Amino acid sequence: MYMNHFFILVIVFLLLNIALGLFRVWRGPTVADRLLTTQLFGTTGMAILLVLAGYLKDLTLLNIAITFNVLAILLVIALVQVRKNKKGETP
Amino acid sequence: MTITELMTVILLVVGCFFFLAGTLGVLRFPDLFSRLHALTKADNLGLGFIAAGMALHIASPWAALKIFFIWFFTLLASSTSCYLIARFQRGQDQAGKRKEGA
Amino acid sequence: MSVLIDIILAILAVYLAIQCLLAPRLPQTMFLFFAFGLALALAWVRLGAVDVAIAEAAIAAGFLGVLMIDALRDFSHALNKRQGNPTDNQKTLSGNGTKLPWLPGVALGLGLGLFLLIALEAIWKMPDGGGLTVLAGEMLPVSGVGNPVTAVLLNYRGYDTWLEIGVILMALLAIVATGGTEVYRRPGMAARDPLLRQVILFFTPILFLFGAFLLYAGKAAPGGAFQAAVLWGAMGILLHLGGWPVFAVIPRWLRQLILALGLGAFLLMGFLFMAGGGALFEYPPAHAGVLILIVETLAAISIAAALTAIYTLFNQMNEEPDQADSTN
Amino acid sequence: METYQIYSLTSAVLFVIGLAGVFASGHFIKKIIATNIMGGGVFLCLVSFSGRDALAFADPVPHALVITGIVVAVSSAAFALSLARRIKQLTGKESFSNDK
Repeated sequence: MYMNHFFILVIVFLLLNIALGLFRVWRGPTVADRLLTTQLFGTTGMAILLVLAGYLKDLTLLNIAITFNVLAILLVIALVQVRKNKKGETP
Repeated sequence: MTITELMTVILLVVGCFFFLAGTLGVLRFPDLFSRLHALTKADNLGLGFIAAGMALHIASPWAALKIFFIWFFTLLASSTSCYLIARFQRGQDQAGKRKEGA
Repeated sequence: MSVLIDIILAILAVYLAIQCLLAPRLPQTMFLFFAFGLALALAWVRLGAVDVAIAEAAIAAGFLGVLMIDALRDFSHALNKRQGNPTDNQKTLSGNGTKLPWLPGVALGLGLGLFLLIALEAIWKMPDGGGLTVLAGEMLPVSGVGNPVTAVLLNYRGYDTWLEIGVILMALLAIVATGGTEVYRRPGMAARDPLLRQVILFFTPILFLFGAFLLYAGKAAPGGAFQAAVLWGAMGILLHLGGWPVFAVIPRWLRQLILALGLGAFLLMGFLFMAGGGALFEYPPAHAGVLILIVETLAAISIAAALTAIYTLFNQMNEEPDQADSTN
Repeated sequence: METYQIYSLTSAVLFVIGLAGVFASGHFIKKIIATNIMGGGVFLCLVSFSGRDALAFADPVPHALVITGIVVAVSSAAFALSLARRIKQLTGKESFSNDK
């Protein structure tokens, strides 16, 4: 019983962490800064999903965590490569 | 409170601490490269602690294996994306400088 | 006490949506929108809709995100060095032609406020019951799969899913019509970064395996054709970005065959059932499981190909003509 | 308060925010994003009501509808993005304003 309360506290803490990290999307001077925060969301979201998997006793949530992970790196590679295409165009 | 639960609580609290450290680093550090350092190191360590705690709590070997792979892929993905973002930013900075010089 | 999570998540989603629309710069808007997608994915988990959460994270945050990042090339003044117009750099989005005159502004505000009140009241007074849960549960043993969502998607309402594959294909055709030629070029610029190449080579089989796992797990647990298709499509996108463009390599007829495979196989199977005396998409209960798996696999291959083609077309859209000489 | 009540009330708010964004912003990509936020509100409403009856599993029909809806929304958003890029390429415009 108290374990469940503890898990909820952890999830709330991580959610507040995300809310704090939002500042960087707002302020971040470069595009890379903003992308960084999406990365933060990905990692923290995965942690939330792991804790939720323990709290709800539902192991299928781990699949969503893997999806989050894969898509975070896809976004990074897309940004970097698109920029590179552009750079190759104006030598 | 059994010993397993105690271990889970300790691991989760330590993980939360690293997440807080990562977020504070992202908020407070002066430039992108130090922010990258804070984010990709502290957060993955935090995720590792939380993953260990949850693997202990769920206590099934299949789930523990899956959680380990999740953590492993995240380490791989985020170290690579750290490198890529840093390289990208350096390229941008150099392009900006070249433009100013010309 | 677990309601605390829901309240914070709901506030976060609303805050993200508002900030996303008020943000003054384009990259800000986009990344806040991705964050909004991830917050929604967590909300689906809280509501017990794990299938929807995977679909949201994969399609709405991932695939649309990649497309939007690609569109950033044309739109953002911060990223776009092609027109180095210094006055454009300071131009913000919200101040750009969106200064509403006060009368329409007040009218819009009043109308939206009224609409919000009516919607909230309608939701609050929504009568209980009336769902199809019991019916779906009763028919689950003859549907051939164990996951009720997959049963609805591929068995009870198969024609929905069939037409959905058609919608994706239509989107691809429309994008071909508006933007690009339907020529898939080799990108002149392959990934010269050795680490990037290695990571792409490492992640491609993982994406394939995980997609196949989701496809097979969709029979009994959350997952299914669409989620698998997006992961396989992500594989194609990664390969394209790494300098191995799949669509420039395979011949044209094979490409068209792959794109039409899902739609065609679905329809063919439906007609065969009709010839056997049933309705369209009425699977014989004895073989329903195997047939659904085959249809799902073909549909997933087709959707993945369509998503890769959409991204490829996006990626070579609006390129300078001097880069276009690297045709195959 | 139950979980589904919170999310169903949130869905109305999200829909109205998206609607306001569609009306008030002129930039193409912002309009596309606002439409997607509206769609998110609708999906949230559908799914939140499916979990209302405490049975063995939640009502699968809205879930399937929402998965279909997400895919269709993303397809149309991709088409809208390509149209927007084409307009930008041909006319140089980024928004629906007259003064460019």
